[in-house]
Amino acid sequence: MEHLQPAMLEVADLYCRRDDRSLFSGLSFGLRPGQVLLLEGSNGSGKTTLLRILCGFREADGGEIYWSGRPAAESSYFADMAYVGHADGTKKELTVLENLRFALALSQPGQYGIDQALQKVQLSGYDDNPVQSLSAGQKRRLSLARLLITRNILWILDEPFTSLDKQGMELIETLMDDHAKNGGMVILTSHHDLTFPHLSLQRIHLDSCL
Amino acid sequence: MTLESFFAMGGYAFYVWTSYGITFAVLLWNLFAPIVLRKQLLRQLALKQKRGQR
Amino acid sequence: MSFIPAPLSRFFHRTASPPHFYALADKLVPWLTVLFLLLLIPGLYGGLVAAPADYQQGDSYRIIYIHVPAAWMSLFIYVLMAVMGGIALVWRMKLAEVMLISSAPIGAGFTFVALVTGSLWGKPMWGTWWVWDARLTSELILLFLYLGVTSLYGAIEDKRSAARAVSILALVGVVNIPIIHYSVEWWNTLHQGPTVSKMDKPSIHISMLIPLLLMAGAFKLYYAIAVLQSAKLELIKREPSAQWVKSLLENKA
Amino acid sequence: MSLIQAFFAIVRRDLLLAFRRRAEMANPLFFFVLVVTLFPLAVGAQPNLLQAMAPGVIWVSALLAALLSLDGLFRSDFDDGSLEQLLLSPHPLSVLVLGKIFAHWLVTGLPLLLVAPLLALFLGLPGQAMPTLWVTLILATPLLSLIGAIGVALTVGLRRGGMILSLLVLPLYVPVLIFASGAVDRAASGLPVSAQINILLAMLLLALVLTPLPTAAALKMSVN
Repeated sequence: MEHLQPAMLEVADLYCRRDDRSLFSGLSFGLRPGQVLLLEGSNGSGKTTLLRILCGFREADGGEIYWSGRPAAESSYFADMAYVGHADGTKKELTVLENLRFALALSQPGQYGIDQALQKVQLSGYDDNPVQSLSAGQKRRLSLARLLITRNILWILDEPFTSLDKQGMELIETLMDDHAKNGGMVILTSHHDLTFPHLSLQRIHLDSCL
Repeated sequence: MTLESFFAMGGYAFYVWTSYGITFAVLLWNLFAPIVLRKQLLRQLALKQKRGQR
Repeated sequence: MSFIPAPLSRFFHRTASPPHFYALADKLVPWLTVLFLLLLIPGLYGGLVAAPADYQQGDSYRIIYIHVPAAWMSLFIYVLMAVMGGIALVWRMKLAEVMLISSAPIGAGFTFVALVTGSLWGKPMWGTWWVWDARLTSELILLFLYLGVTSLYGAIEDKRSAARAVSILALVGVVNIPIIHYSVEWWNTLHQGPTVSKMDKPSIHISMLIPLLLMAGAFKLYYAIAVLQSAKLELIKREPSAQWVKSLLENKA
Repeated sequence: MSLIQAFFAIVRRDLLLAFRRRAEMANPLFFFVLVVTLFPLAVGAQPNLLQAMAPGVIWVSALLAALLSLDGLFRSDFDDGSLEQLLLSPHPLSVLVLGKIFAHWLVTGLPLLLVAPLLALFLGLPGQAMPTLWVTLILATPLLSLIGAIGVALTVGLRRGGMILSLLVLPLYVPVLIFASGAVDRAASGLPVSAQINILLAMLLLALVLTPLPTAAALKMSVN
């Protein structure tokens, strides 16, 4: 049944080079609702670059990205995706609550309210703490809470497991699991292997895409 | 008009000839610097290619 | 690109491809050089020998034949750079980026020449090397605009981003140039009184005008030659391991 | 949420941030006062001389203070990833950028408005020029922020962008400097200044419409 669904995100023949060196070329893949895509590859293989292309920060040197059948730029793609990168994207002088409210003001409200989201990332009770008083792991979880309170379908996560302990990693896997079950999609890079028991996990190894 | 009076420029020789001299120096530099640099670059690339073939 | 007919757009893309453009530049340069010399030699002769001395300024006015064309070129090249910047931003045409960044040092060179010759002309006229005259001041600010372009391009490591940055800057600069020009002119009349400087309105005789126009044409052709040389270098620098560069090397060997 | 709400959310957040970092925010103001103080020390304290130089001194100092404060406009957003999130917002970036510039002006431009008349008094600027000084400051300090934003957006990704920033921005500040200090100068000698004020107003309106676009484009380039 699952295979009859058309791919919502389609990447066709993507090509990217940096400093006269080809990072990857002929990269094509599709992603259906409910799928999780793990990008693998050695350092410098272009994982982060690919994510930044998918976010629209960087232009590819060739190829197209389609979102529900239309070129990304002409579709609702950028309204439907959310990104958590190396930097948390939170203001350290502001409190947890102020940060989330601001994120909400820039976007559309999503599935969960702020309180619910904080509960899900196990930060309830930290509402009024300034972000600079949080630990690195807590900051990471806060930036993921942003994904829960805003409306989005595709999550793009760059190394979401850095500075997290085992519990934190499990928590994020659960969040991704829930998101996928609700028809969402995730693209992530990670050095850690994932232990999803029941998800259709795709893998792409970028070193083989030259 | 004698050649001498041509170079004297009615007493303004210094200003006129310095102007023309500087102008042509700048224009020649802007013209030939890229040509020289390109020749150098091509030589380097050729060397690199040879080394790569071995 | 949709409002440009397909054959025309194909033609542009073909001409704009690096190997094609490189070959085209090689073909054009000899012709341009001949044309350049055809304008330069009579221009210089007319300006330095044939034209009579000015009744007020004597022979010192002969600096006009490089000062004024250089000042024209400094503006012309900046406007051209902004046009290239617009093309580069809208149509993502890499050749426009290359032409833009290749033009900057040449334009800066002309601006520098206009400043130095202006100062050398001013010394016998005003008795000092520098006067805050409207044209010289505008020219000085224009030099800063050029230096901004080249140093911004040099500072950004990723050359694609650098080209984009420089395109934006050139467009912002070109919008500002008339504003700067008029503000400086207004400032000049405010602080100096309405002393019409000799540089602004040379009462020009036809025998003086013809060499001026010839020199202006010669400078334009010089720019075309120099920018093509510079663009050839830039094209190789951008993609040194491209196939067309490799075949270029093989042809030479 | 609507665009207007997003705009004000940005203004509110940046004002809150400025309030939490208030020690840092006062620096450009001290710089402004300091530079103005240096002039009498350097050129001598003859009242005539200072009075003649007052419009220029105040405006050059305001320009330098604005330049100094510019770096803070996008720097922290760039460093902590907030800028990437702004770019991903479904709202047009140029409007969000305008919100940031507005907040920045409230924090750095408005204080100049309060301090400048005091300094003008120290330099012996005639009282009849005070209203003009105020009006030019109100019109021209936002202009400095708007124009400067383009320069910061172009250089925010550079590790040592400060020198290049001044090279990019100062030539563009020339018309503002000329008309603003020119107006104050004329007012000090009792001449009408409406032409200069109108030009400054026109430039401000033009800049409000035109500068957010290149700023947004430059930010996209910098985040790349």
